[in-house]
Amino acid sequence: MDRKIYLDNAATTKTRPEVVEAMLPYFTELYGNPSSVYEFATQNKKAVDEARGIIARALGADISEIYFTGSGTEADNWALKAVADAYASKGNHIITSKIEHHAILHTCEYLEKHGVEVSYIDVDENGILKLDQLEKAIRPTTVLISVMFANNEIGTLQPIKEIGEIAKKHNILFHTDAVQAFGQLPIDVNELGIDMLSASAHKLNGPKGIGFLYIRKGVKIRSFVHGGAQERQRRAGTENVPGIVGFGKAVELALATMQERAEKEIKLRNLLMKRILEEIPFVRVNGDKVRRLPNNANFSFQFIEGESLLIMLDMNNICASSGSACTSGSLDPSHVLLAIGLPHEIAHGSLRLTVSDEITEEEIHYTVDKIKEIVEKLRKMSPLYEDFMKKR
Amino acid sequence: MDRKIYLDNAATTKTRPEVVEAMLPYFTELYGNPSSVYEFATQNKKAVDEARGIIARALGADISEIYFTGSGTEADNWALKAVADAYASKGNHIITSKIEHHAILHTCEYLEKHGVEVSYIDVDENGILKLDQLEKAIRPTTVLISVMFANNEIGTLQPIKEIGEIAKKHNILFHTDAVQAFGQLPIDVNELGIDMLSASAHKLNGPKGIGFLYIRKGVKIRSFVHGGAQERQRRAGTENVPGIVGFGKAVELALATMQERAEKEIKLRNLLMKRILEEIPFVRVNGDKVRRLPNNANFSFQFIEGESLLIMLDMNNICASSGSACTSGSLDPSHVLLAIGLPHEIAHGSLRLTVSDEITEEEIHYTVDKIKEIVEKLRKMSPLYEDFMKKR
Amino acid sequence: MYTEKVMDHFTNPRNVGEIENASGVGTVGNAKCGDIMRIYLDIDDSGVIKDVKFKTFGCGAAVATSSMATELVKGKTVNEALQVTNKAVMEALDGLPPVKVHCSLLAEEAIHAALWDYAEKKGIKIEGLEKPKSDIHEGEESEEY
Amino acid sequence: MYTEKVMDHFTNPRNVGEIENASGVGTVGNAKCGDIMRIYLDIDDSGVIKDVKFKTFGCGAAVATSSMATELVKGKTVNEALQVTNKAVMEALDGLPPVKVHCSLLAEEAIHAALWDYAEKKGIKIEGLEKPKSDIHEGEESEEY
Ligand SMILES: Cc1ncc(COP(=O)(O)O)c(C=O)c1O
Ligand SMILES: Cc1ncc(COP(=O)(O)O)c(C=O)c1O
Repeated sequence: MDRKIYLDNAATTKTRPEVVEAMLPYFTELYGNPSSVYEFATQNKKAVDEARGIIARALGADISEIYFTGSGTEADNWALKAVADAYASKGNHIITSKIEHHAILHTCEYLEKHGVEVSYIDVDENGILKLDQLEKAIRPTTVLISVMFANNEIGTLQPIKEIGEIAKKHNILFHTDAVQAFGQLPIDVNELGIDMLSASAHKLNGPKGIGFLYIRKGVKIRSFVHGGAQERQRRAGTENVPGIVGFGKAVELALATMQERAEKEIKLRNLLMKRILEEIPFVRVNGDKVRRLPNNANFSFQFIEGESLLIMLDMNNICASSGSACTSGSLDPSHVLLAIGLPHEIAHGSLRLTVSDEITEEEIHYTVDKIKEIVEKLRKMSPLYEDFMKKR
Repeated sequence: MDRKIYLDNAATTKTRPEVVEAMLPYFTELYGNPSSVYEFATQNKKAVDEARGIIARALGADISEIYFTGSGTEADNWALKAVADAYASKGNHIITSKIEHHAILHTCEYLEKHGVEVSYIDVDENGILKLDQLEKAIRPTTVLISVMFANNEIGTLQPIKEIGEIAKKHNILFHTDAVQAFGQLPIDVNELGIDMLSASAHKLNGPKGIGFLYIRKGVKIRSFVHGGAQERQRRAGTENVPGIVGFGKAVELALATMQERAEKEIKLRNLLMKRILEEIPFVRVNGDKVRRLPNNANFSFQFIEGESLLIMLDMNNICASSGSACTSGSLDPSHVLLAIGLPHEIAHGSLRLTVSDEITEEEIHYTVDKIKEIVEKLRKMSPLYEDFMKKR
Repeated sequence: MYTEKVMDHFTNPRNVGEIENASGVGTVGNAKCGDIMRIYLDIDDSGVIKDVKFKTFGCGAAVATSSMATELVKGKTVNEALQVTNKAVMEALDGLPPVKVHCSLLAEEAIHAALWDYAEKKGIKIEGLEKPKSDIHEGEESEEY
Repeated sequence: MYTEKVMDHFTNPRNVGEIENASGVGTVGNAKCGDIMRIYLDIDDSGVIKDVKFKTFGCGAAVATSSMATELVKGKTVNEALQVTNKAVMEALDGLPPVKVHCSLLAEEAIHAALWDYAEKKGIKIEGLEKPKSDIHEGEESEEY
């Protein structure tokens, strides 16, 4: 294959050419600062509000409930830190899951150092939150439940509606990190009882460096970035106009193509899973079989280590990702894979492939062929495989 | 004039076409996530580090001392909050000036609510920090001095080197908000004794939505945005690769043209000031005559209100800005104009014109002609002018 | 930011000027806050506002509301003029941005202040008119630079 | 991320395999941490390493350092092999990223573990060789899925 096969769409996506097209005028022509009085800049203000409107409608939210940030991570930080601060008089307890993104987990760690108590709820072997454990963890001091919409590694979708109902029943705010789900699945914040929601443009073929936080009207909030009066005085800093416009365009396109894309991606993903499970021994699929993101496949290949696999795939022009510790320089493999009960050595051999609608069946076949070859090669090199085969 | 005359380059600038050109490949071609293992993404990592290198060299800093943020405001927030936290065991006192940008002042207010004490040092009638007052304000518990490099409204440059020396003498960290100065003036962090410095790309013909914080090696720091391991684990969130690349390119161009641009801008600015002072009565220039940004002119026209002036200029295709309260919806005019001793009614009539090297002399002449007309028209409408003339 | 009507009244304000020996003059607002409006009324013996002029120091909305307010009271009787509320001024301008609503209040107050001055000069009492609060006196200082 | 040399030794690792009835076998590392290296040595009566093979579970750097370490000790005497440090392995590979330095340490340890096994089997003592710490035993379980 000459062409690069990009199977890491959970890490980031290609910015669609139409999105770039939409952004371009706001660099060199309509470059004014939206806070300015003159007509030249009010055009930008309008463009920003148009993008805000597209996003609000995508969620069933009001336009005044969308606040742009510099990333999904910033939105996550803001949501947790603001609620901890604004509701401190009610309580100091937050509930989250064990498989959140680091944007949530490390923010929780930070909050724990500052007097907040955090309960980390377990997931089952498919990565689904244990709702009974969640409900038991609720205390009179609980101010927030934050559970991700879809997991970034294993693609598992959480029972968001049920969590929303539990939160509502106990009069607790509910935040969801929807960075992986927004634009891939329909989301209605009212139907699902979501009070706050984080998203990031570059995960849905929008530009990097722009995210948003949805904050339901009536939720008490604190600013995270202090300064000018932008974003209804909630998030200071000159608006990233091209980024916001690009985000709006990306959402518009994502909504228009959602169904069709999902169908195509599920087909490709299922082909991938079927062939790998049938043709490679000692492999397991991680994550829920049904309740998962359309584009996500996650495997553990026993006896081999993920980074080696990635590098060899890379040499064959295939871009993928792994929950291996080696890629991050830490010694522990992904907390998500450990949370679903994988032993360390299995977790180390995991591979995430996330397709897009630009991938062809032919590329999937090529990829599986290569994975087969590489897994075989690495197992031949593996002392764990040697031991295992000798013992049989 | 058919052409728009953009005289608000302190608010934001046009992204240079070369900058957009440099960014473009990172949207649709080299879109990988720099944290990934594969070759495709390591190209982006390299591009990010190249930009970081350009910026580091521009400041005489080390490449490992530059941390990208989502804006100048975020850099300001981060610097102040991180130092307050990391040095809490040393003390809880911060010194700043009365004429900082809101990104600093509102962050200080936030910190004050959280147990930090802040001294706000006065400036003289030209907007220059009172160094004796600064030195007297130092306490054993002072952990940080934060004074802006150049003021965004009146353009006054601060005695940064002297402040750096005072900070060093007392073993206090020195942060400077250089959002207005970086790219306009040569800055060497070692020569000037700067420990931390904030900047924002869109003020120097780079894109919006990207800034950086320089943090001298050895300064204890805390993360502000928690999550992934980006930016040496200091500032989480997928890197805004196109933004960073654009910032690098903008800095490269700004450095290469600095002298030439400054000369051209000073000439235009001085022409503007000369004609206005000579041809319009009851006007004053705000800010220091010599120690000011090359492109900044700031006037107060007595008896008239700034927003009216702005709108009428806008109708003549001239983009400008004002320290008028009306533009922000608050009742008080700019804290900067009040800090240099202007009475409210004079402050309300202020006008900031910030030129760029794309402005022509002809456009300056046209602008002055229009200002003359408009000021006359507004004064004819003004009860304050009526009273003043009757009393003469 | 502003409606077309506001922009029209700002750029071509009606009734700018002074009236010598006016029947009533009212000045409201405060230079500190950035808005001062002065209304001159010429009222005939039958209590009809024959002419009205204004001067305003303030933002676009302040000028436009002054202009519209003068248009709305011109030719009206004193009692009719008293019914011209800030809401009426805003509606006639097709609305104002929320942060500018105070300008329309100021316009209403300026009319009232001028009517109060008229009543005082005539030694009459106008039903429903209260002494304006925010009236500033002509002598208020503004420093020169 | 990796130098050309590392990539070469990762993609074309030298001396992969097993030696039946090896003079010494050493296995170090830990599946939990994601790195296991096993070295087989064939040592002749004069104490020269005639052949060496390895198997490695681990990242690219782990494979490359194993491969390079086997190359560096092949043909050497036991005492010479003992002098092959992790630094020598890294240098021979033109360097490793900082987070991967532990792989080169593991390679050094694996050689030492195999030499220790050889010494034990022969009932001799090798000057300067200490019992390897992180040796794991062959029987360690790895669950199947
Ligand atoms: C679930 C989830 N949350 C948060 C983030 C952070 O998003 P960003 O890197 O855009 O800040 C990511 C992606 O990196 C993610 O997958
Ligand atoms: C002096 C100064 N500091 C900080 C900022 C904030 O920069 P940004 O809006 O890019 O966050 C600005 C400009 O708005 C500024 O002029």
